[in-house]
Amino acid sequence: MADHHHHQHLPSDPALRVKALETVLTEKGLIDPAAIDAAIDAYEHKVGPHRGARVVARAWSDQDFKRRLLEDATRACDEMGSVGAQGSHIVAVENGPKIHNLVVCTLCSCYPWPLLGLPPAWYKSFAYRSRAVIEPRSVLAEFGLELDDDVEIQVWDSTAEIRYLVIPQRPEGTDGLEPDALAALVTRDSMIGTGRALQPEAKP
Amino acid sequence: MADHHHHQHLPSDPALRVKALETVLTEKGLIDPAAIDAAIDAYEHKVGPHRGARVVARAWSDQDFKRRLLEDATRACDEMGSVGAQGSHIVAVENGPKIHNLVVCTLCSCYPWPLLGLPPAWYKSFAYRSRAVIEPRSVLAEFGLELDDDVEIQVWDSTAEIRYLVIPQRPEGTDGLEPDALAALVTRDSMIGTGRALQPEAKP
Amino acid sequence: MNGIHDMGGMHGFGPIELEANEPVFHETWEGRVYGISRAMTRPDGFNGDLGRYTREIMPPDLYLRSSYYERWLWGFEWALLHFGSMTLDELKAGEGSKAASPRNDALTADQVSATISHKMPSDRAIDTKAGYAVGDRVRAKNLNPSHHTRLPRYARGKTGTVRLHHGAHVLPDSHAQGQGENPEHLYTVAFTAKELWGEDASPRDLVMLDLWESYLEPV
Amino acid sequence: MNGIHDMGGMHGFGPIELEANEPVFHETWEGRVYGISRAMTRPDGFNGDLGRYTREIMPPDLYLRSSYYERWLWGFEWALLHFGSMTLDELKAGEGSKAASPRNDALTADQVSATISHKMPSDRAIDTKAGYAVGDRVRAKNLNPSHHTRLPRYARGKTGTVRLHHGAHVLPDSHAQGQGENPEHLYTVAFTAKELWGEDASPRDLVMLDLWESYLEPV
Repeated sequence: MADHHHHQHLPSDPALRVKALETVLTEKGLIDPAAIDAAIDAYEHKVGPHRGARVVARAWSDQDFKRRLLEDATRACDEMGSVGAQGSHIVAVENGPKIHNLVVCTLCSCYPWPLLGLPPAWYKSFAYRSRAVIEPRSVLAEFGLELDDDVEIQVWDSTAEIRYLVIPQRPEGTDGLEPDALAALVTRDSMIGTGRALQPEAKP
Repeated sequence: MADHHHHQHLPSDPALRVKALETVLTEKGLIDPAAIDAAIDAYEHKVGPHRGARVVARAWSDQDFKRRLLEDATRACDEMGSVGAQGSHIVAVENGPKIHNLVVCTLCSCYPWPLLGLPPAWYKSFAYRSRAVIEPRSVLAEFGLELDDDVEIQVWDSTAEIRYLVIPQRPEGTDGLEPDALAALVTRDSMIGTGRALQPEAKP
Repeated sequence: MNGIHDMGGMHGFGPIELEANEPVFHETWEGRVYGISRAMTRPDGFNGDLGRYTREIMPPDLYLRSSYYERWLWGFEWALLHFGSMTLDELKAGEGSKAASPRNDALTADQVSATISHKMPSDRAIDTKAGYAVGDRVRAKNLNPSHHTRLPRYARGKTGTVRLHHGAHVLPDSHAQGQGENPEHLYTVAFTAKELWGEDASPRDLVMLDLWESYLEPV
Repeated sequence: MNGIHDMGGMHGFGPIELEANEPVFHETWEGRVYGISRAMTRPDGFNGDLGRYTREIMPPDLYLRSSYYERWLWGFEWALLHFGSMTLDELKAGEGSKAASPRNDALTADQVSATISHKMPSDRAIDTKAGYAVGDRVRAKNLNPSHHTRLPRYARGKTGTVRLHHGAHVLPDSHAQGQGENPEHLYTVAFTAKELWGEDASPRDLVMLDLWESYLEPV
């Protein structure tokens, strides 16, 4: 049994603590260190916001896919292999000229891993968790996003296993761009709602 | 101007911090260290729960004083010289067989200094401040006070400059005791509501 | 402000630790902090409501790992720096700038006992009539100011009954912001535990809070 | 529980600190914590809802001064000690007891990528009909349990409109306590900012929360 103060018997340096934990688990056959390496590698190099960006770019390019995405994002993302751990139920919400969606998890830091990878530090920060629901406009202003008063903000507090993906507005001047070129404009923050999609570079 | 992180430029040891503060204030003529000594002495040796106990003992012994105390405790305590800093407005609340009063300050640690002196550490603790209003019965149980279900608990959260004094129930077997002997039965905790008055020692 | 200090109703702080024969001050420096609070010449603009606010704006993690008198110390440091009674460089050096000529009006030791019995009433005579009477049903408004307030989160939106009327008192929300005393009628309002904490709460228990007129609305 | 983790609507945590070109893990040990969470053989009784709860029961001051992966580490330590996967003596020594024969069924490196795309749906088929339909007005109950819940304090007692119905999902309150999945219908409920934060809030903004049937009552 554990009380709530086991840490008082352990080093304060988390690196030492993790090392001890990994060693104990390894010796008991409860973990294979090579599997830890593989999990780190996967989230450092394979699973990231490019997956969500592909979904958004396809929605921008393919009206039928967009309709399916808004109707049942879990199934639509599954088509693209972007469903899985911490993202088994997905809802996509679409920004427009007068509506802006913003995703937060006030109680912990729920985040659509299969679409965006692991969350950035600011998403997990106490400042973001506490403020996004009570003062979303001042939060967005800190990200450089000043919204007009007539824009409605919809904040999604992820209190269950539903994970939210924001479909940002498609930038002007992107007609005819291929999905890969479009995906390059879709930033991580634009899919959380703390940013907009990038403008395409002006052509010479 | 001060930001909210001035402490990062100062020692973490509060003893060193206070020493620096006192020295700066003294050199600027904003404080006289002998006055600090005098204030410490006053609250260590002069102002304490014996003052509130005298008020309670008199209320137990003198029905007319008790009536005045319940009607206007500020004036009644003033008669006994027990009004002043952090106790300029006083309300007395009386315990009975079916009613139990408990005083807390959830937002800081307001306390009737002129009647009880400075508060004990538990009164200022996060545990007491957080729990007294939501689970007073389990709080009282930790003080050894198990109340019957049919006793109504009235918790007073001191959110303004009104300070609350609990008049505990007078113990059985104290008929004829002089006020000084009665006052010796009135504990600090009994005037906060986390205890009862003491029983007089059994006579041989 | 919806700060860490507003902890009424929180879980997770563990049991209440009792100490037998507790001293008034556990450490010498604690007494010095308390004595400073009683004896120092307060800068213009400082008042007791602002003093509470200075402790509320501590970084929340620092608030939770600081003791009571550490929080007081932090608040005094903040206020004295904020109002220019001293500079951070002076505090870091632990000595006042030699250039300034010291004041000579600090409280003296023989004046201290008078301050202990010195009343500082917060009630004020105002012309506005009280909006509520004892026995009235009232609702605490759902206010979420970012500044100092004495309406705890756990009572907001809840309905209770006026138990006492204390006349008009200085409004902390205004006073702590340096916007004047703006006295308002002050009431003790009784809320049932069920109203505050839901159906699982004790059917008999009450919680009383002292709430100003502008915190309340009629039901 | 009304814990320190329930911080929606709090003031005092300062500005949001942004970091350009942020790495996935800032320290090597953070990656190890994350990898352990993905690769370890979980003890019977452990589930994701309990995992969240283990971080909520951290002492509040420790919670606030710990980083995200420090809180994860603390929670895993707590759970593995609680369920007897290891002892505190083993953890202190940094080595498993020699007596026990190790298991040989831990996840291997080549199995990791399958876990990343492995769906773990929390929806369940139940016989109970949904109590609410999209468009219904509902009130979040004023619940204050001392155990795990996903109904934040800021929404309790507030009235909103059902926006989405997700079918029935595992109830975290029950699951985290080891009392079974007890699936209930799950709804996204839209609350106006004015309802949540009072008259000074933006007239246009909404906050949506995912709330289970037993968190709600009809209006």
